Amino acid sequence: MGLIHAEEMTLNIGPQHPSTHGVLRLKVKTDGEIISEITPVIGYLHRCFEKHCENLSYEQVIPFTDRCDYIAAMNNSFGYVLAVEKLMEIQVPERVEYIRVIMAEYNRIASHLLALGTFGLDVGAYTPFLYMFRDRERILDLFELTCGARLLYNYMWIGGVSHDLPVGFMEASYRFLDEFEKNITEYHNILSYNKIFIERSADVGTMPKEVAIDYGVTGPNLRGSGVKWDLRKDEPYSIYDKFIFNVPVGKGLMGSVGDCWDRYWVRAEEMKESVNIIRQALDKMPRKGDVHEALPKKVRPLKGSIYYRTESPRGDLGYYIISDGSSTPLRVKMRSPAFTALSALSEIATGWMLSDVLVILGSLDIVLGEIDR
Amino acid sequence: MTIDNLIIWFQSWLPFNINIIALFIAAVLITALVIFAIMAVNALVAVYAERKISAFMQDRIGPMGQGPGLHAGKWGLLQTVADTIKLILKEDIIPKAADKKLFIIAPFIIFLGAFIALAAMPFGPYLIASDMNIGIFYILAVSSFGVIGIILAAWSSDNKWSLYGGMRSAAQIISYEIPAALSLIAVLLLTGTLSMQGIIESQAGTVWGFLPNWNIFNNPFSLLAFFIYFVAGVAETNRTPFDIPEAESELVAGFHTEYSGMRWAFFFLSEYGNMLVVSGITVVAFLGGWQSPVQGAMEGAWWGLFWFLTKMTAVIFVMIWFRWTFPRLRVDQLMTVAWKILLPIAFFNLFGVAIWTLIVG
Amino acid sequence: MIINQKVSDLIELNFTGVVIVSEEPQNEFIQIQSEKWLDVAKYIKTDSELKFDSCQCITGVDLGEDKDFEVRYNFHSMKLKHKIEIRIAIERKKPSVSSIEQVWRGADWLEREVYDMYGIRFKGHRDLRRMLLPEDWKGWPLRKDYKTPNIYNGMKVPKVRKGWD
Amino acid sequence: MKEYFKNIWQTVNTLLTGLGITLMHMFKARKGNVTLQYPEEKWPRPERNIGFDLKNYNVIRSKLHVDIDDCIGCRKCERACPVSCIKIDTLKVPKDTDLGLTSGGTSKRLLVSRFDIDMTECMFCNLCVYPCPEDCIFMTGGPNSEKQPLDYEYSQYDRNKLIFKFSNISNKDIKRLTAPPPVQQEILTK
Repeated sequence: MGLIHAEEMTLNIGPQHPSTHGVLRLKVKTDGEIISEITPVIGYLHRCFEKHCENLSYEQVIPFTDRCDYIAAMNNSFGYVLAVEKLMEIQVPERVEYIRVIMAEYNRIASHLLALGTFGLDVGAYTPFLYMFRDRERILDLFELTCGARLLYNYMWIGGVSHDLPVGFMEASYRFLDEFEKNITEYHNILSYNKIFIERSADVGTMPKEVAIDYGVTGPNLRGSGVKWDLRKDEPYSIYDKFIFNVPVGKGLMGSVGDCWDRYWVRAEEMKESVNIIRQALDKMPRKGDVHEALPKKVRPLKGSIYYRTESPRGDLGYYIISDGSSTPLRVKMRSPAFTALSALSEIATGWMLSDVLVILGSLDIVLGEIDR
Repeated sequence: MTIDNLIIWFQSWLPFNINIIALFIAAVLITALVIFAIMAVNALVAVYAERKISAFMQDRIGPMGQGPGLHAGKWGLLQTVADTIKLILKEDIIPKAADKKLFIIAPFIIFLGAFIALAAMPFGPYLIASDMNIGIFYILAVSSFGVIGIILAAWSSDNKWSLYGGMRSAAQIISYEIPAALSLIAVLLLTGTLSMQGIIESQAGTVWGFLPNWNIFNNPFSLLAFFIYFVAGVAETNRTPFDIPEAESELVAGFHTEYSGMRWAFFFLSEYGNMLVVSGITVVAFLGGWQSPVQGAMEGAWWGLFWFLTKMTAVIFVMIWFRWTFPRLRVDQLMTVAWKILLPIAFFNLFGVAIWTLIVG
Repeated sequence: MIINQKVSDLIELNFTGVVIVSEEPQNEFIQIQSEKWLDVAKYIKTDSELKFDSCQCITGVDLGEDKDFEVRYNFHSMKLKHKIEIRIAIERKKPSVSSIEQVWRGADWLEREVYDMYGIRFKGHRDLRRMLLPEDWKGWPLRKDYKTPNIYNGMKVPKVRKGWD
Repeated sequence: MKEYFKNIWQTVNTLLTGLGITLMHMFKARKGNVTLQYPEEKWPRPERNIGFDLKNYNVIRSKLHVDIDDCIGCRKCERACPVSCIKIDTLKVPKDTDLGLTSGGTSKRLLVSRFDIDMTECMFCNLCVYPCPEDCIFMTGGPNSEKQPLDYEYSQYDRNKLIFKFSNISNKDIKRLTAPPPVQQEILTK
């Protein structure tokens, strides 16, 4: 005769697991299905980005920034390039600015499509994932037409872009945008407003405003919590001040403000805004211009340092660049938005069930390449 | 053709006398073989259908090929065959820490649940292995046998994910038996018999002159019962939206995480076997079994088989359709659906059917 | 930048002698002493005129083998929508600075990362472990005097590819 | 109670909407799918809306190719490579030796005795292509289709087979060209 001995079980989710979105390991203490403690362990994809940058020239860093967040490579190199340009005080031609914005917004859509699709996959909906991948494929086709690569572009250059827009890009763009706007409605019908999906994501993993700010969470995750903060609007970089667009924030339509459904919904709405921006940019863009006009002969910024933030699909992407006046940076630090988002996971996911933890993780939209760098 | 008929038929043409026990064993074996063949063919076809249907629903084209050889035949028709060959040739891995005996027998127990349930399944007016007078009761009893196998598999794998899968599965299947059984009881009230053939035969004729007198059309309560049974049945087969025991995004593969090769194939076979059983019961209890939808036309033994299979296919298609449309429920929501929604409605429904039979029938 | 001057003045008002005036024009950052950092941090988070409620980035910097380390903090205020950079020099021999992990929860991982790369100890951090590198890693990779080890855990570290000299 | 039934109604309604969408997609299955039946059908397929016409592309990141006849051995590509997957060795030749002209009309001054590209290391950043003064290193396909057809199928069983050696000068030629008496043979190193 003895008492039933019950204790918490330690469970390792990952590093190889279908829904950790990469090689993330979650050390989890569970009591049955309930998670009582959760410790993310990262570093499995650490590729020494910052160490590499010490030995590379400024231009050579660009392909490495692409590889940090491989889902939104355009946005990543966009941020880096803008930071170096600010450091060197280069003024790029207007056409280049428009092209960059178009590319960055396209990549934002592509990234959000992947985020929403895999979020659906975490919840168990397989079909929307493939619909979204189909549309993402079309965007990647456009990128490939422009710079020859589908995922890691090395398209943004310091002072310009590598190639001008190719023939047929505009027509293909308009065609895609028209199709895509219809498809967003379909995604909403099949996934967003599906009762099972709402049950799974609404009121789950609520991240209150204060917690989100305290953890430095940014981007759609922060906006999902109801904070209207978007660098494109509040601190316009490049030419974002020339466009009219809204910043969707989570309103708690299906549950409470800041739950998984809100974060999902903010991303879905942001895609619409991105379509809006791309349309405006395509219309307003100067038709002619040399994209290589402002390329500096030698990239050798003056001594100094800069912290430059841009709005990547995952949030405020900051680059801290210190130049010692040579052609290689002294220090490049990347402030990755997914890193801070993941640090908030243990706060918001404790106490939920095992299935919920993976849903919450999916709603944070992390990319391990960016977290580990 | 029941086993008894088979024995009599043997006796009628065999020139010499054989011990009745030997004949009985031979008849049982033949029937078993036929049922196994049905299950295997069903798995073969259903897997192919699942692949293709899911592909079309997802704007893909599914398995394709341009000819024999390395490709999977025209339209990928040979895909499942190739899969089967792959599964047979695959290395059979038993984890070191696994409880070997249980690990080995678990897939067969699960398989057995679906397999012996088919013994009382009336595929046609005369095609039934054993038309016992408690047919539906028997099927309900043995088809829940499989959960023991799932728990065994989960426990013996010595894997935390498997254990989660097993525990969830046990809770799920046991919960969903109740609304399923309750909605079937509603049917039994209407038909007044437990025999499978009896249930089908009672559904002959028409209602309102044009609709066949299937239970689903018989009265509003039995229509509701149909939905309850169907939802509960889908849950019993562990398919999306109720696939939490194997939830691939949460539990990797749930109770069969550690299985590979032929043993894993048995899990697969029994999943599709379970689909067959559930769709079979649905067809028998609600959709008139082998009855033709048009009164007085296209009846007979072979037409009966045809109608039964067609209805079954339709039901299985809906299950596949569900799977590729819906997200998955969480484990507590699953319980909520069973205990707080389906169960009260099923009780209410049972009451309604009882009143209906009193007044109308 | 007006906000820098304002923050600088406010800090100087409350903590005399904390702000280090360097020859560089302080229009982008505020250099402060490491001793009272925790108090200053609490102050700039809670003060009604500053309200830096979000810790955006913590960067460790090694300016050279003979110079001090620096830790650079980038703060941002979601309420008042302004930002600031604060720099703290840390002596190289015994690098340590107060942790602000309990002031801004987001600083937790950011500080761990700096510790991981530079070996700067954050006093008062509740969970100061390696973040990106394995627990048993030796050395602080982003220091300028870091040498790539020849052997790691008994495995030889390949330097140059065969035939690629 | 009202909430309870509203919930059930909502569930049924939204689930049916979802079912409708998948069913519609099933019946127009062929439309808009992006599946490429790979060995039979190769990328790009402009007529099926998969990819575009090859000549429309600015560049295709497929496989690096070097027109070694045009190479003057300036090593700009080697320096530009962030992962140093290009390796070039050059030899000095006596002043009067004629190595010929490139297609651009530049006279070659150095003998390129080794031009290796390790495609296992290459990260397809295209940075080596721009500095080349003779446009002799480029990605195959796309606008370069005339010079070199598109090639993205170069998988190998052995890693070393993915090191492409472009220099076509034999040892005998090296001896002949660099030998003439008075000049000391010297291998340039970086």
